Amino acid sequence: MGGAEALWHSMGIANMTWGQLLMMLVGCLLIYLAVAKKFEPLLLLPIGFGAILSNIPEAGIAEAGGLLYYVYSAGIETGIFPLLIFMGVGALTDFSALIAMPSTLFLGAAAQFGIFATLLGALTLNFIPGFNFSLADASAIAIIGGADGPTAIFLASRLAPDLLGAIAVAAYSYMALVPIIQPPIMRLLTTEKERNIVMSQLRPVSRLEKILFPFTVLLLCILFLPSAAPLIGMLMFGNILKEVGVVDRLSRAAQNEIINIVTIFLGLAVGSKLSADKFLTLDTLGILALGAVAFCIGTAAGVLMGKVMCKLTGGKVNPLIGAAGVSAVPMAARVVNKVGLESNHHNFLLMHAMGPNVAGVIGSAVAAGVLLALVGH
Amino acid sequence: MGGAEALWHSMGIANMTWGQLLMMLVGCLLIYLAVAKKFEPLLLLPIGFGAILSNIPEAGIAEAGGLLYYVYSAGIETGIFPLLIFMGVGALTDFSALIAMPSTLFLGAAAQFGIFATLLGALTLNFIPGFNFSLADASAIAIIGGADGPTAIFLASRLAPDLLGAIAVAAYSYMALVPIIQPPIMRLLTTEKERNIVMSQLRPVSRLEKILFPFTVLLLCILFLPSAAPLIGMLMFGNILKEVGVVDRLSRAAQNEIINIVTIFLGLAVGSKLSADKFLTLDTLGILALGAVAFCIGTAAGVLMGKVMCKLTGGKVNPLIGAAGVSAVPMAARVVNKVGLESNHHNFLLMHAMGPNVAGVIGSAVAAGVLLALVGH
Amino acid sequence: MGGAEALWHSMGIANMTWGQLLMMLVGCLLIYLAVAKKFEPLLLLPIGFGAILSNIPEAGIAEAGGLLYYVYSAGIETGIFPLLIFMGVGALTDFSALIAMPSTLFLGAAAQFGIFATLLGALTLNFIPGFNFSLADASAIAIIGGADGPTAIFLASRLAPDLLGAIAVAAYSYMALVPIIQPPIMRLLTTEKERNIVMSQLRPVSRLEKILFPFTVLLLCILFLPSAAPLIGMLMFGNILKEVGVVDRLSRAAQNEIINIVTIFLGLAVGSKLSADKFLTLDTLGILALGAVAFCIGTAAGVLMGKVMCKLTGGKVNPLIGAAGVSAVPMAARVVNKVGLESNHHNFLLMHAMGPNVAGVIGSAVAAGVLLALVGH
Amino acid sequence: MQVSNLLIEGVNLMLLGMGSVFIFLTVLVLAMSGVSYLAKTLFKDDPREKLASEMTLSPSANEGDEIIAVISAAISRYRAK
Amino acid sequence: MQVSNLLIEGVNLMLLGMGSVFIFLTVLVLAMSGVSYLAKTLFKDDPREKLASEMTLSPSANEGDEIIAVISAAISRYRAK
Amino acid sequence: MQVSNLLIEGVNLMLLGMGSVFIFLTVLVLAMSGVSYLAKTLFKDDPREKLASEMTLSPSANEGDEIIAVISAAISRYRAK
Ligand code: NA
Ligand code: NA
Ligand code: NA
Repeated sequence: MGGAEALWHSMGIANMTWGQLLMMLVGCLLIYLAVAKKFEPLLLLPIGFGAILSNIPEAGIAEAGGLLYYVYSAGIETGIFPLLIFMGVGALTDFSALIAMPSTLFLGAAAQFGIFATLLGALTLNFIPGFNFSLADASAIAIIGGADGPTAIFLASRLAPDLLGAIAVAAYSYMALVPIIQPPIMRLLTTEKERNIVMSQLRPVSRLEKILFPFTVLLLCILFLPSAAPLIGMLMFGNILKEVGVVDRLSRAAQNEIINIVTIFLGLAVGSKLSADKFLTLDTLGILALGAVAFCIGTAAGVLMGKVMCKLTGGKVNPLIGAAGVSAVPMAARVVNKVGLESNHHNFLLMHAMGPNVAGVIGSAVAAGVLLALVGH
Repeated sequence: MGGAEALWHSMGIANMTWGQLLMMLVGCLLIYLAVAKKFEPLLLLPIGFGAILSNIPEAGIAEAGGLLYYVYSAGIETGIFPLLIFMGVGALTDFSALIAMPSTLFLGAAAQFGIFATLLGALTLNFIPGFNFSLADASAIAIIGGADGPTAIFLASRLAPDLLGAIAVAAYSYMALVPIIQPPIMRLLTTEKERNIVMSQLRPVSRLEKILFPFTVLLLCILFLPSAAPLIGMLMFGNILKEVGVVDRLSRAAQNEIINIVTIFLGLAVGSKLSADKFLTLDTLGILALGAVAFCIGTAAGVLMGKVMCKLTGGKVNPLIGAAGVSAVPMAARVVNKVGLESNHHNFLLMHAMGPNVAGVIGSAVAAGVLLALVGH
Repeated sequence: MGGAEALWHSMGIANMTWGQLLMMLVGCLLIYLAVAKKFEPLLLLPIGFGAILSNIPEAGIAEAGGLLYYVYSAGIETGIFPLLIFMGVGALTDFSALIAMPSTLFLGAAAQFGIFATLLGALTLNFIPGFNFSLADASAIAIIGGADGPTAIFLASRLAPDLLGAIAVAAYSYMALVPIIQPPIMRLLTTEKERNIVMSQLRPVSRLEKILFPFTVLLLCILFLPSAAPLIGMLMFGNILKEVGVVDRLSRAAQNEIINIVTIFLGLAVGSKLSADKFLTLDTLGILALGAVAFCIGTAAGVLMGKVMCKLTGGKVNPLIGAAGVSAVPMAARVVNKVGLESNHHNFLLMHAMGPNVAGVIGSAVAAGVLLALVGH
Repeated sequence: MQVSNLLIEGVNLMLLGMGSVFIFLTVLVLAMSGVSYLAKTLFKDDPREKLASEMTLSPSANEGDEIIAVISAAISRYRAK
Repeated sequence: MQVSNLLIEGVNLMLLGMGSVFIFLTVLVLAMSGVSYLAKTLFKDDPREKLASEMTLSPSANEGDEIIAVISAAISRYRAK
Repeated sequence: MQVSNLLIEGVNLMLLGMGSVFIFLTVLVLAMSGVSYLAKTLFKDDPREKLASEMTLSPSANEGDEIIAVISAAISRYRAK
């Protein structure tokens, strides 16, 4: 009976490598974090499951002809999925807080220091034998500091596809860890008095301003940084669909059907890059370490810029909101609110933190554009 | 610092051509018309935004490897998007008015004269130096007179892909201008007495008739005009999903998710054809001029046929409803209703105008089929 | 006037073959069954319409460059559509009944005997001149006995693409005929006393068990049958999305948008394989005959295993629920409930039948995995 | 091709085209009348009632909801015992 | 291949197939029982309560709604001052 | 390339990058202030009222609903006669 033998040879237990087993455990860990700890479950759950599926021996789900291979080729390699996510994010985001207080853009700018510090960090790692990051690799890794998943995936798919799995996992994991990483840094760099600052209520924003805002951002992007136009263009397209109020059908499609469907497949496809040979390398350890550093530096840079703005405005700006400049919408803004409430039980900083928070999204897209323009062939 | 120079050379202000700038302004104009004037916003907004995105210098969003390139290749070049829109339109359309009064099909037939008059017009333009429309080009341009966006895009993608941008923009723009173009023609060609005619209430239509209708249309299409079968087939498939009442899940998907998602991408992809070198040509001016003429002739032909039917029925048909035969659902039917109310404040022609209105959709699909059969290689 | 002649030569009545006409009538029959008899309308209606569209002469809708050609290539040839349906089914299925009573898995196992008996039957048909089924063909045909449409389409697309149309039609038709095929067999093989057995209420199942269940199934699939991993993996992924309760957005997308959209296109694409030259063959007759036999044997095997379990448990299991082991969710479970109510008006077996019913889905996916592992290249 | 030749082709196309459209839609008018007549004579019931019954019927197409309803009913009867 | 040889292969496949299906599902029965036992001993709370708490928990997964609620609360408190 | 050279390139990239980000966002701050000023001077109405009117306006974008409403109205007037 050759059949029984053939069946045995097709079994997972007869073919599994240690690497595959380890990666499936990594997948399970991501799912556990997503479900039990609610760490970015919308992304980490599909990524974790994709990691399991793509490491099943003999099944070939992530190899040519398999489901995840098709999804990755069509959605990630082309850059389509992150751009559609950006359209959805634009259609879900209310930029009012930023429009009411444009100066918070400086906080969003400062927090991008995390990106460029990480870039240097990645290059410095090359002194350690075993690391060999090119400028393109280092740029793709650095964008983790932008705390924005789709931007990281888009840039990695362009500059360092081999590192995409590790970069995406690092980006989403640290975004999920924002409530743990940020508060100590925020407390360390601010005084009790600063954290107590109550900010004045934001002015109301007219509908016209809301409609003109995406066009303003897009215009500057066209004039000064076309390499960021795919990302910023789709973000602003989604926001226009939302704000004009005459295409509700399309706005709803961008906010729901499209972003939900794409999120499932984006997650699975990213997970399919968590193969043992690509992920279980020294590079991944370096990327995970750099990612943590990037978030800390970004947070610190945001808070320090907040202190500068506090000084310049004669104490009208609570420096805590600078921490929201790293992006990680809306988690970082909520963390700011929570840390603010610890010092003053009546001080709700959420609305003020939303400004730097969405500014951080624009800031990291701009940083991605600069890196693409200078490093992308 | 070569980087700063490289960055400068990547900037839009250093690379923009006049043509790109102009096309972006055209895109802004389309968006303005969509938002401020509510001219077919579901299509003109994405088309306008697509025009802006695809003319950003150095960004390459509509070039090989860019988002809009992929969307255009997958959705328009293949003809898939217009066919899916037709499925959605079928699932959204109630053919009751037409079933109750089949003779209104003649109005839908007459209004297609706009198509064939435009065909002659396009060929006549060749006498002017600079114009050089082939028979295929002229046919694709002519279909603008059908006042049906998806049909125009489908035919243009088959017969004259280079003109697709201009044709689609002309088709949707004039569809949006129906409330301005039609009323003067309608008033000119009818007497006050004719406009005053009150039509008898439409008979109720049984569910069985509604179910059999799409099959009847499809059968005739199969027998006599298979080249129109993709368009009419998908239109009737959508309508069957709606009418049978046992596949509500699928009907809802066709009416909402699919048509909304496809509309966004269809619009962006059409916009991606508004590149300076393809759009800023003498051809486009010719197409825009011919489109306006086509609508006028189609409207006139419909109204004149309405007058014939009025005579033949001894004054039971209000000739105004002939104007709805151009398609442009449901705008043209509403225009008829409005013009009718001007003459008689209690004369609601909307339901009666819906008959020729949906007949116009079938009529222009039939005309497209004839053109495909005779001109398409 | 060569145009009129060209038009005539393009007409359907001038080109139609008897085969095409017959296949269109088959399409109409499927639609009739779907609409008037409510036989699996969600699938049979699109399949029937796809059959009509793809047999229209000269239209080429299912040939290279046509809509259904693209849909088939992208969705069925790649195996993507059945896998997405499985994801949706997983997100719609509540496995509680199975978790509460794992022993019903044996009923789901026994009913798969229909598959392997059909395999032998298909090979035996080769004794009749004109039949020439390979082992791969026979395996693809056999899976009809699994009473699970997506599994049948997935396996057929892998093992016998030429027979896919006939296999899919047979699978869905017999699934629709379950209320007619099963009851006589169930009554024949059970005594009145057995049919009267009232089963004890199922124990409640904790949320944790529901979350761990899909991982348990997937783990065994990975260890022992990786060739079933695409099917079982996507089924369990969908179920995890549903059960974890932290990704409701994704769960809703899998349960609604994705499965509805895919169902439309899956149906149309399967219908596109109902071309005269592929379908109007002796093979199809053989497949239809074998399919009927497969369902009868599967039902009988399930009921007989039910009787064994009844004996072993001292009369605690009503053998009728064994019939639900063929899959055909949720139709077979409802048939069990109905036949049970005939004997005892207060005996609701629906919940108990849901156990073997969903076990049947897993069982036929396992059988498909075995066939793929042993017969697939 | 010369413009004048093109124009002749165009006129040809116009006549054929408008002719086809009118013939097609005329045949459709006839076919629809025939179908309506058939529908009326074969099924003489009031179409309005038909429509009403359809409304109450159609929700049953949503299998998911139905099965949930059936299961809920089954459970509640169990509990009621 | 001859039909008789094919049939022998078929019988072989049948035995292997049914055997695999039964073995797989038997192992699954055992595994599920083990998992259920584990779940019960490790977490001894009433599963019904668990289910109820899940119902109230799950909506919080909808981040969009949550943030809107938080913002609304924040605004209303501001105004209440 | 040597690591030290890479690092020099990296520092270069950092300066250019942070510079670009700050310049871009500074220009954006200026542009937004200009746009807000324009929006306020050109349209001096209360933005809150604007928001309210938007809420009542936007549903009309849903063409499907509108046409249904119009048709329903037309039918009911017919019947009322
Ligand atoms: Na950022
Ligand atoms: Na028309
Ligand atoms: Na089964």
